[in-house]
This record gives sequence, C-alpha cells and structure tokens, in this order.
Amino acid sequence: MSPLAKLLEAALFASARPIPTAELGALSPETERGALLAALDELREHYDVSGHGVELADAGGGWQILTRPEYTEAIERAQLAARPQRLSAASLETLAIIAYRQPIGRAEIEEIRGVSVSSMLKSLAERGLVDVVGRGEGLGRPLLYGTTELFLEQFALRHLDELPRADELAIALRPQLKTA
Amino acid sequence: MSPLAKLLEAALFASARPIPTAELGALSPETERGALLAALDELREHYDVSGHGVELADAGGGWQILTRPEYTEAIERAQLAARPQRLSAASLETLAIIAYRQPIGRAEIEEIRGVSVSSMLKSLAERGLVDVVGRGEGLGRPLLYGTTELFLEQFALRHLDELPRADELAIALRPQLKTA
Amino acid sequence: MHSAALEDVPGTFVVELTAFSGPLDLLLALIRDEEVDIYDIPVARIAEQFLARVNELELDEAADYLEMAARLLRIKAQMLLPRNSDDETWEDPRAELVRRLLEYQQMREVVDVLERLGEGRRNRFARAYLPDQPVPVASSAPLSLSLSMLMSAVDRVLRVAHRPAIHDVVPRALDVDGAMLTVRALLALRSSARWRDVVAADAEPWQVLSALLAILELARSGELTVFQPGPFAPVEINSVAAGQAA
Repeated sequence: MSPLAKLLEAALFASARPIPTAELGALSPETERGALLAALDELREHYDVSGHGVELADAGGGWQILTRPEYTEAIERAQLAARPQRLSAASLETLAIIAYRQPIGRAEIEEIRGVSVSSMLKSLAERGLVDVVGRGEGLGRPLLYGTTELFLEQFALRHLDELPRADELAIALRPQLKTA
Repeated sequence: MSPLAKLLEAALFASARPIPTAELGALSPETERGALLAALDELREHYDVSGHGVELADAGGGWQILTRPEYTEAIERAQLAARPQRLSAASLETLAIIAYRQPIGRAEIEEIRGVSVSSMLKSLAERGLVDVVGRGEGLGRPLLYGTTELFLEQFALRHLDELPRADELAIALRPQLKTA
Repeated sequence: MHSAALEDVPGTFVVELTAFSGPLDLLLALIRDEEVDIYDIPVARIAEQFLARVNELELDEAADYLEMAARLLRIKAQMLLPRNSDDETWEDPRAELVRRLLEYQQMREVVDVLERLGEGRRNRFARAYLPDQPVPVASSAPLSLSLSMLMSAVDRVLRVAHRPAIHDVVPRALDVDGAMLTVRALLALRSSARWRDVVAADAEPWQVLSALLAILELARSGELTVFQPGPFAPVEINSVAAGQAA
C-alpha cells in the first residue's frame, strides 16, 4: 500500500467513529482531495482483494473501518463483542418521522403516530440518535428534534437524502380523496 | 489470508480489550492451538509484509491490533485541528447553573456544586460562553457571572427565556429565571 | 410482522396487542385482514373489531387506543346521518382518518427501509479498543454543544429525587426550618449523610427544595460541610462537630 493509504488506515484504526474526509485531509495537509480519495479507494480495494476480516465503509458523515458481517456470529458467540440491541418498531417509527420531517416537534410526531412519544424521544436522545435542534414558533415554542450523525452511522447512510424520497414510496399520498 | 486469520482480525478489531490466546480459541473451538498460533502469525506477517498502518502485538494479557508508532504523531496533530471539543460534564453543570441563576457569584455556584469552580469559570470565560456582568452586594462585592451572546448562539436560542422550562426538563424545580 | 404470524396459525385469531406499535398500526392490520378498501372503510364493522381487540388484552397505551376507538364511533355516527344524495358540500367523515392512515402507512414503509439498513449495520462491529488515545485540549477548537447536553446538566445539578409525570405542580409553601431540624437530627445520629438520606425518593418538589435550602443554610452557618468526592458522585453531608472530633 502507498504511504498515504497506510496513514489513513492507521488513523481509521485509531477511531471508533466515522472520520469525515476533511478531517482525514488534516492528516496530510499538502495532499489534494483527489489523491486522498484515491488512497481511500486503494485501502478499500486492498481490504476487498487481499481478503481481510474488515472493510472500509462510508457512512455517518465519514469513513470507518468495520468488521465483515460473516464474522459477527462467531465473535458474538465467543463473547468478544456484542451487537447493540435491536430498536423496537415503535422507536423506528418515531425515527422515520423525525428523519423525514425534521425539524419536528413532539406534538406533530404524536399526531402522525397516534401515540404519546415523550418517553421514547428521551430514550432516542439518550442513545444519541436524535437531538434537540431548535425551538418552533407558536404556543410554548416547542422543542424541535432532528436526527444526528450517529443516526446516519447506525443506519449506514451517508446523507439523509439516501433515504427513499416520499414520492418514491409505494404508497404516495393522494392529493384528494374521492367522496362517496 | 486464510479464513481463520480473517476471523481473528475481525475479532481483534471488534473487541474492547486485548484478547488472550485462550479466548481467541473460542472463536473456532475445533481449531487446535497450533493452528491458531499459525493464523496469528499469518496475520502479523500480512500486516508487516504487505505494508499496513497497523501491526499485531501481544503486549502481555492478550493480542491487539495497534496503530504503528510512526503514524501516531500525524494522527494526534490532525485530531487537535479538527475534532470539535466537548465540554466536560462538570463544565456543563457550571454553565447550566449560570444560565438559570444569572447573575450569580462564584461562591453561590460553589455552594450548589460543592466543588471549587474558579478554573472552570476561567475556561468558560475564555471560550466566550460566560462573562462578568456586574458585582453583587455584600462582602467583597463579588463578581457576578452571566451568559453571553455566544452562549445563545451555541444553543440556537434567541433569548434566555427560550431556555427549556422546568416542566420540559421533567424536573419539578422551577428555575429562577431572571433576564437582565 | 404480525401478518406472517397470523398466516402461520390459521383459525386462531389471538394477536398480542403489544405487537402493535399504536392504534393506527392496529387499524391498518384490521383493514388488511378484512381485505377492505382503505378508501371505503366499513367503519361500523371495523370499529366493532377495533374495540373487541382493545378489550382482549390490556395495553400499555390504552388511552391512545381508546381515543381512536372514540374517533371511529364518532365517524360511524356521522355516516348514519341522512344526507341529500346531490349535496355537493357533503364531505366524507372518513376522509381525515384515511389521510392519516395513508400517511402512517407511508411511514411504515420507511421503517422497513430503516430496519433493513440498521440490521446491515448491526452486523458489523466498529473498532472498540482504542489504546492510548490522546485527548487533545485546545480552547480554540470548535465546540460541540447541544441544548440537550445542557438540559441533562441541569438535570444532574438539581438531582431531583424523582421524575414526576407532567402535570401542573401546585405551589407549596417551603418548610426550610422543618427541613433544617430534620437534617440536624439526622447528623446528630449519623454525623455523615447523603442527599438520599435527607430527601425521600418520592419527595414532593417543595420538600426537595426545602431540603436543599436547609442544607445550604446549615453549610453557611458552619454546622455542616457539603462535599462531592468526584463528578456525579453522591454529595456527602458531614456534621462539622463530628469532623472535628474525629
């Protein structure tokens, strides 16, 4: 591997969270962005071609080395690492609404889901998946929530716009209901 | 690399601590110790020969993958430049007290927190989050602290009275909010 | 998910209501099971089944389900009102419900996407062991701060004994003198106490506040000292007399 690819590998190994391209650039300030991306490609290819237990991923606002899924079961069985708990359907619903409608207040989420969500918002915030991003207009200036970088990372997304657009979903909202 | 070497790489990468040889054996119970050590050798050699930014080390207590020392300086330098800083929990607590009780003197903050806060006040002031806003009555006419415009900006607030109220915090104690 | 479970067990119709994430989820399942047109819901029949299901099992969020049941019954009543067949202004009372159901269904589709993506990521581990990570300290670096971080700091500072359900707190007169007597009595017995000893876990806000003010007052007059051994550690309340004797 090239010296730059090795430096990038070392830096990525030294971090538990994704590192944005710009931050990787700070490792070698004289390197141009094109060369940096080429070195990242080189590293990814090395992992894929020469057969490694890890791979290079691009999600959550940056680059990150992750283990390959085929080893997960053996690692968990040997109790060397544990997968995080699966999110409940209710949590995923709340996350989906926040991801698409952010910034969004609690009342609006409850209107869509039809259930109270305050304790769920708290636990999603504690898990670092959503955060308060501001305050709304209107009565009481409600807290507004949005998704975090960790949300992108945990759902293997580079940007929010990688989620299907509303009009790409199978069920499109019909503008007008026919009246019987 | 052999499948076993790849599995070892993934496990060493995912583990929160160095792993002793015996525990690595649990990854593949049917593998004999000799074959396990051979696979570890294979992984070490792969890192050394094909040129990687990391190396395999057995620093007593277990096996671990470490960043090669020649890259640590560049990584530290880059982190210094780019990583956004987080305030310590103690600084945040002090900031919270000032935000809700301003104008407030050092002694009063220390009474609430139970520890000395002078160095913390200094660093909060250096960061521009709090400032001296006046002098109190009483002995020695103590300096009184309050939050700054930058503080509002950091939390995307327009006015201090937009700070969440007690009921939003699920806290029963209502803060004595006095806007200057 | 639950539809698969239903198909596995033909004939039986026992559904765990906790398998539903809310009233709209349950409603959608009924519409699917009954194979009715979402744009032409037979409200009377669906409302009946909805109520039957809600009554079958106890629910965590019963209030949310009951509210939906009431809404269905209201729509059912509206549907029964006689109307002129060529009334242009008549609006289908089900329209709002259908809009919400479609919106909810659309969101469920996103949930499936998130579930798939999340599962893919869950099967990959990130680096966990980071030896000798340098902790850079530079006051010039940008700050990462959020309102929720400040809020949890407030939470920690106030160390409230309990988290009440959101309701209006009736202001009560503080009893600082009473709390001071309690603290003095406690310290006479134990010479050292913790916040938890002074304030019961289910204390009212006014009691918490009274105790806090009492401790601060006694600390100021020198009867006790307040000491926190480390961040987040419980605050120790020590009698000064006992400290001198020791």
